[in-house]
Amino acid sequence: MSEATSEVKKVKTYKRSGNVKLFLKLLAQSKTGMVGLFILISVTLIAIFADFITPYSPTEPQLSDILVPPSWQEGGTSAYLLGTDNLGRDVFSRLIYGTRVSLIVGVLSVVVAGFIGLIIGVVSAYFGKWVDQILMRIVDAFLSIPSILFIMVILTIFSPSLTVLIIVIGLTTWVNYARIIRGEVLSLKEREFVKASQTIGTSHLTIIRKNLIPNVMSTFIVISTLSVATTIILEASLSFLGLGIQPPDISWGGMLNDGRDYLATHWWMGTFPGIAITITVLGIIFLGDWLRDVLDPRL
Amino acid sequence: MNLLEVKDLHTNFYTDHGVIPALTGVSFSVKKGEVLGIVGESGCGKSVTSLSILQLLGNKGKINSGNIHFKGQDLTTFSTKKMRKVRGNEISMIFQEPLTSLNPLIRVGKQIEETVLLHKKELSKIEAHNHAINMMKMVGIPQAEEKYAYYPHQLSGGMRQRIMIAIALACDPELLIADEPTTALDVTIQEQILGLMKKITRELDTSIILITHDLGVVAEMVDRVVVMYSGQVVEENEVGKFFANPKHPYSKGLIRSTPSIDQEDNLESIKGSVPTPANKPSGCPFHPRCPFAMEICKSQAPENMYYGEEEMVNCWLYKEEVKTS
Amino acid sequence: MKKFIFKRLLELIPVLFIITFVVFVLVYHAGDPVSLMLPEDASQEDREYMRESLGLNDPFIVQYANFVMDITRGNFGTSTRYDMDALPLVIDRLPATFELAGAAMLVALAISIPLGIWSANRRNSYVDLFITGGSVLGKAMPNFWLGIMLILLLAVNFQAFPVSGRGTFMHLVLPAITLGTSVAAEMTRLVRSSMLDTLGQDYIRTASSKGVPYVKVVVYHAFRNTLIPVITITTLQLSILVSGAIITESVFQWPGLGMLLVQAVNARDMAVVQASVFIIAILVILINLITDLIYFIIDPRIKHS
Amino acid sequence: SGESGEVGTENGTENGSVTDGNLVIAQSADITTLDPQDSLSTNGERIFRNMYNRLFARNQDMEIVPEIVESYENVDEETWHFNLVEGITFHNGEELTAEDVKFSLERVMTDQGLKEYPYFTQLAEVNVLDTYTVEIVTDGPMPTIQHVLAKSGADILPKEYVEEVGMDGFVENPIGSGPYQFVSWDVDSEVVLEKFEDYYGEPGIWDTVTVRAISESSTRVGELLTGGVQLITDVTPNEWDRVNDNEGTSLVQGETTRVMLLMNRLTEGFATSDERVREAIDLAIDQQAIVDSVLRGSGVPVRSRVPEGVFGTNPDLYDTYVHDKERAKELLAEAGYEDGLEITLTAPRGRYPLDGEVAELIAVMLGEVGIEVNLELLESGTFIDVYSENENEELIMIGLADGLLDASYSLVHYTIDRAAGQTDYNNPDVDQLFQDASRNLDEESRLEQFKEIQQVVAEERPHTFLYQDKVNYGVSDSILFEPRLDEALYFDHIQPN
Amino acid sequence: MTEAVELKEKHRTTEDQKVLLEVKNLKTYFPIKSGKFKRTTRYVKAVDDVSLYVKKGETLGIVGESGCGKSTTGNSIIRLVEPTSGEVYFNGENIASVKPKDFRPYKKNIQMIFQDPFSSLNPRMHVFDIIAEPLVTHKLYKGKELEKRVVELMEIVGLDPELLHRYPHEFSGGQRQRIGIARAIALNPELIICDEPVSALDVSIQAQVLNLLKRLQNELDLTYVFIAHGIPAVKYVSDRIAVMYMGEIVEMTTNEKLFSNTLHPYTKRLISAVPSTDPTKRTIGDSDAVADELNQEETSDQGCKFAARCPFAQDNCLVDRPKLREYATGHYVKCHYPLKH
Ligand SMILES: Nc1ncnc2c1ncn2[C@@H]1O[C@H](COP(=O)(O)OP(=O)(O)OP(=O)(O)O)[C@@H](O)[C@H]1O
Ligand SMILES: Nc1ncnc2c1ncn2[C@@H]1O[C@H](COP(=O)(O)OP(=O)(O)OP(=O)(O)O)[C@@H](O)[C@H]1O
Ligand SMILES: [Mg+2]
Ligand SMILES: [Mg+2]
Repeated sequence: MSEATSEVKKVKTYKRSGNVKLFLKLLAQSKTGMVGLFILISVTLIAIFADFITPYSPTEPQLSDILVPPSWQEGGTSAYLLGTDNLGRDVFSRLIYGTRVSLIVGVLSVVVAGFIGLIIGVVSAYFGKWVDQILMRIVDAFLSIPSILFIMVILTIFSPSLTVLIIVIGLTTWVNYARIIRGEVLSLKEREFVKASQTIGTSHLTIIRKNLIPNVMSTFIVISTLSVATTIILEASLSFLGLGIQPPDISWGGMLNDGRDYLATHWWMGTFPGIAITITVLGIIFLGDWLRDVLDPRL
Repeated sequence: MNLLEVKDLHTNFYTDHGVIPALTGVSFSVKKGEVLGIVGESGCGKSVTSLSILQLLGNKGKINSGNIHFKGQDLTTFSTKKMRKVRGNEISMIFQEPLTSLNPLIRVGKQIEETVLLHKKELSKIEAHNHAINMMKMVGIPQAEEKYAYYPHQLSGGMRQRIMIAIALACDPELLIADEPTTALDVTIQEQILGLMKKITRELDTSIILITHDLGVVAEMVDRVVVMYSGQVVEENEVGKFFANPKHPYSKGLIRSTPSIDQEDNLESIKGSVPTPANKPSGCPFHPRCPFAMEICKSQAPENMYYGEEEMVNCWLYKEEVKTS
Repeated sequence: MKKFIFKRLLELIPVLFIITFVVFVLVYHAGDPVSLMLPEDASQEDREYMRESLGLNDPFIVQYANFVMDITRGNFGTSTRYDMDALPLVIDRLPATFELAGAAMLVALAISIPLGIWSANRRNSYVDLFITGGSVLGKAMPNFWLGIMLILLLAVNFQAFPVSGRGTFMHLVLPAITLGTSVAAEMTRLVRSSMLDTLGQDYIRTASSKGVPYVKVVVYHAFRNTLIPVITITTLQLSILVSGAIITESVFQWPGLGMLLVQAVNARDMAVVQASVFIIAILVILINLITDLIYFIIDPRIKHS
Repeated sequence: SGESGEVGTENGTENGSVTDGNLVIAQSADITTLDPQDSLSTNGERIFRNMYNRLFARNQDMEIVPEIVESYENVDEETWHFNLVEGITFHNGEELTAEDVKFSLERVMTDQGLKEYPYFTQLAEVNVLDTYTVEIVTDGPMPTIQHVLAKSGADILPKEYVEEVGMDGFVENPIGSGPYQFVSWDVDSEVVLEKFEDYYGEPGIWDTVTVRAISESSTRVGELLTGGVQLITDVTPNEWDRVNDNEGTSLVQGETTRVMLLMNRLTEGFATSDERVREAIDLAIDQQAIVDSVLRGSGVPVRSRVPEGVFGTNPDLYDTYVHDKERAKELLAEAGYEDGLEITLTAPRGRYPLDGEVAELIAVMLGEVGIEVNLELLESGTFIDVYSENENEELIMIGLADGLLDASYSLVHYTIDRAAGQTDYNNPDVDQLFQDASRNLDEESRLEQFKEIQQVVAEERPHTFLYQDKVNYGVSDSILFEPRLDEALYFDHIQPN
Repeated sequence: MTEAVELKEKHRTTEDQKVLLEVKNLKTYFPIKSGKFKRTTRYVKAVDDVSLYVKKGETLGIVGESGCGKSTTGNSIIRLVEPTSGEVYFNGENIASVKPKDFRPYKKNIQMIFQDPFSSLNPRMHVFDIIAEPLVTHKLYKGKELEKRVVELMEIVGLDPELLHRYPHEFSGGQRQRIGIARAIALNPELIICDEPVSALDVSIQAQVLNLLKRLQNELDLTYVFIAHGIPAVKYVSDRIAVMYMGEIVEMTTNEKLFSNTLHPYTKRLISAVPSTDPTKRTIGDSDAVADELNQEETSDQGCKFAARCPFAQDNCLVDRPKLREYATGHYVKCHYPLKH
């Protein structure tokens, strides 16, 4: 008894810091992680408080102020920090509103995809046998059709509104989760704590809920984070094909696409959304990579 | 003269989570033809010691102070290039996990041959090939010519470990460091591998540092024992004397908690567990677990106390005793 | 080995079946090419006639059954846009796409392997930071953006390369770089982490303990082992490659499958869409199969199991 | 495809002044077929015009002139005799005779699957009178017969050859009698033609002509700027400066028959069934501002669908618009919408130049008079689905062109049958006027009938007209090029400079 | 071959100890599926006709080399893997024939302790949740009582109850194994199968855990099946020992008899390979031991599986497979020519 308690005391002093504190400490150690988190928080705040930040309506054309260059360029005015677009709308204001849509699309479609992928991955690996066979053939099929193809075809059926886009991206990108989660669960299921639960008589559902899902969560979070970045880029690519968010909704991809015909003549229209995408994606990837290091279960 | 002399070795790891002092003053020596055993529990620095000698600590590990004299020369002053000539040639190493220690994509024979070609420049390719096959025969691999072309996964654990030994001995090293060479193996295979090591090194007059946490292996194999605890050497003695009369409370605890076939009475255990380097206790690192701990142990680390030619203990209990002897 | 290939091919059947179904359901609902084929002024009767003659008025099951039957005969239907068989139309485009994808893959490999290895070996140095940062940037940059920029800069301003089209080697350079960059970005990260993983393996330590020079450790001992996971993930990059190709081909007017597909989707030319999706799926699967065969070659552990 | 492969540095610095008898043109989309009778696209027409011959053609001023017709005679109201030019040979050396004409016209008259078919339904019979004389019998008087015979559907195909190789074989390797003959077609990439040495008329001036399809606008401009091509179509306004400022290239603007308009739903239950609302909408929109701002002048405000240059145009309604916000508000109030009105505007995006932007502007303009617009911007394919299924609500924005260059083509939209389900415009007077005009062989009175229809329509507004679109070509200084209203290209009208 | 072995001793020595667990002719084969499209070509006979029994309150040790089927035996008893054939009587009931979904109630009475203290605890669960899991699953306690019971269990295994809400990674290996033990005893099982519970632990900790297990056996009247490959540890805790070789039990008897009166050549080989902790009694390297690992691969389907490695093998050893028989009272051996003493 006494020997054990002394052992215990030591443990106590050793890893006293709670999860949150540890998390912050680890964050402080990683510069890229900090940068990533900072970017993501800023972008999120911008998205939330868009209404308060924007100086102009992002959608209302202003025919008298068409294609005004950014304020520091010749011909620019301080009224339009980043210039105006071909309908005389303030690029800065649009950029800020675009944050909202881009983030929503990025995050929600990842939620949809993640949910489907997680369930299918876990179920497939845990139950194995024919369940696995069937689900994996479906995954194979989906995997062999690049998701952008899928999305292109689906979007010819439904015109790409925000909701449609979220669902469609979600429905076509879940395979990645399913595949990775399945792999993870396959090895997890051989771990002794799962067997321990089985020897106790715990039900499948509880085992999945308590033993499997929490343990794939870190992987899940990491893929999800990185997927948000991919989705933002995907939305931009879809915009290029005319299948992204449609006006009057504003997304960075849409702006970038509107600006692409103006790249040679009015660079600011397309460049700023491009930069916004790049910075955000950069931030998310930094954060994701850092999470990958931190959430590694071996920690 | 001692073949190898390690003096007050300090090795740190510089990780993302801070500096880890893995070795805090390790000293011992190995004589020509001798088998030296290093025992200690997991995490006490046995592997780091051996890797320090070969300077294979990776880019995070660094020897901070201390010397390693090998045949009179200080290895810590060697350039990378010079050190490469020592590795696998004069000092070679066998690792614990024979499966992961062999490159899975290269034929085992080739892996032996590579060492030969590296260090025995005078040999032609064919000679090196033959030498590799001879080595395989020497470590008791039947049909060596055929097995030459096997990949590691095609061999059993014991066979793989034999290949490791063949690699290690291919260039007649003067010192062989075996880091838990049999921990992953079954007893019967362990018996053979240990027997093989004993036989070959006796023939070649190779000195061995045998790292293990199995006191049985120590008792079977070594001439002298070095006990490590938490990054330092706490006791050193000739093997017979060590088992007959262990000095350090940790050594005593180890021996008494090791079950053996001849065991009659109950096992005694050491309370608590090995501290990690990051949270090493003050004073004598063993004091929280020590049944004889005194006040001084908590605050002040004992020095190495020599009470014979090569008999050392690092414990306050023996301060008086050593002085009087 | 033959057995293995056979089994894999057998496995294809259910997968292809699922694909036909999914594709068909999509296409069935994708609406009607007729209105896109006729001018805005066309009357309802004209439209109705067209629809009937294309068999678009049959019930779902009939259409699906016909579809599957036709496919087994290699008939993907007639392109409504070109009034030609869809399959040859698609197959004609393959060489161009292979050329682009192959060149892009070479670009990607040429960038990612050395950089990945270099940064893994200089972990946490500035070199590493720079390369990792660069690869993230490469990933973050939308494909069409890079393409247009390259055209503006290298083709229009410096006139070093032709703007668009396919033909000479010079035509290939910009599209290959555009497409290759996005793939390289991801692959650099993969090579790096795979290399890091490998460098932490016991056998690398063994090699060092034998006195093998560091460069040889990396090149001879680590590289092949690094490749194994990289190959797996490279095949997963295929989808990046395909979606990248769709965009890149459109930007550079590269007459490949991607462009055909974009046009077909825009025109609701569903026979072509079906055929392309199908062919792409089969290609992806075949490439996966080839990957597995590559494993056979480079990983003896599989060969003997 | 080697020509287009020249690297800019060799060729481009001089901006293609060295054309070596090779002309390269880039248009925004590819042709979809080489069968002239199964295509209604301008892109196709640009090729067919040079590969095939027709009985009639339009000159640069859109006047109909005989092409391979030596002389013709209107025997009676329903019968026409055409004497063909002798000695015309197809690209395979066979002679073009009345049999070929009969074969070609009968094909397009009878094969419902052909896209040109609807225009030829009024032809009843084609008879061969002798080797060089054809008789066409129409179903009732047909004032538009020459218009129709000047369409690509009336292109003359070689009967024997087609019968020999079949239509599939023909499409793969088409043969016409025009000044240029087919060399190759890489789908979605380029069509290559070469001079036909045995052309019966003036031989072609270009050795080869390559027509590339480059959908990406900036890429197209890039090719022009670097001398990769000499002529590009569809230059978007934002690129104009690039084209103009570049040494060696310039912008050429041409008219089109396409008029952008809003279709109003007059159907019961929609606010737009009220004439005052429709007028208010028209008054709220400042057509000139749209043209001047977003379009940068690339359009002409109109109040009719029949622009200048098309037979039947009403000059009073051309280059004019109404704009009066105050009056619009009054009208809305009168109609009972003083508290505002909400309507849905469906518009395409990416189908016509700057269509999305224009729609957004219109939404704002309507907003200013108190009409709140739900703007539904749709991708081209989806848009056209909504349009053809008549699924739109109050307003749908669309561009309508005139393939016949005759007002009958456009004005049929205001007949009761045609409008049913779409605008639901129902004016028996207009209907009657149209029916009369379509059997009227007297040009003068027919013109008056058309003008009257347009006047009524401009007032009753089943359509709210926006502007006549212009097309913008980027032209290398190495060639001389004059655009045409029908947007066709006669390669031989493009002269080396 | 599946002929039932009569474990006669059971009938003779039941005066004070009843047989809690009896395994008869247990076989567990794993199909080897080749390729990906899976046709079963061969079987790994992980457990091949094993019979044994455990009496209430005793510890039966199972030793053998790695891969000989020790874990599979344990797993088959507790139905973690489904046995291919054979009977498992627990308290006289054949639990091997119970349908998998009806097996749950028996899980209360048989528990398991696993080898790897790192992987046997769910890293995402609190200690509390881990120990409470069996209690919650079988709906035995709730709320405050549950907490009381968990605290009690922690005290029993020598853990500070203050650590209730810690995660496993915050514990050392020895402590984790204690958590695993607490979980195993939570349901007051009659039988605990310990699958190498100390192999992954440091020497000094091993003794702690072995002593704890011994103490709990006394206090809670537990019965153990103690699986290990380290003979000294098995010898330390077991009352009787079964030696396994390639899926079969080759010898089974009481602790002392196994060492004093070894019958099977394999057992002898195994014992002699254990290094002694006395440096004066060195044996290794003195004899040229047969290259075991070579011959091991060359086992045929016929005859004694150990024959190829056996120094005493006779001709018929290669052909006839021996049966497990009671050579002396309570001393079972599977050998044609047991060693003479
Ligand atoms: N690469 C490294 N980075 C950081 N810390 C390390 C590294 N290698 C070893 N250490 C630390 O050094 C200490 C000593 O480790 P070492 O491997 O020498 O132990 P050991 O005695 O060999 O144990 P085992 O019996 O488990 O092999 C450990 O606590 C470990 O955490
Ligand atoms: N799920 C399984 N599928 C296929 N083969 C298996 C499975 N589990 C075990 N085996 C095989 O059955 C044999 C016996 O395995 P088992 O784990 O019971 O051995 P063990 O005696 O416990 O060994 P160790 O000491 O290594 O734990 C081995 O050859 C093993 O490879
Ligand atoms: Mg070690
Ligand atoms: Mg086991």
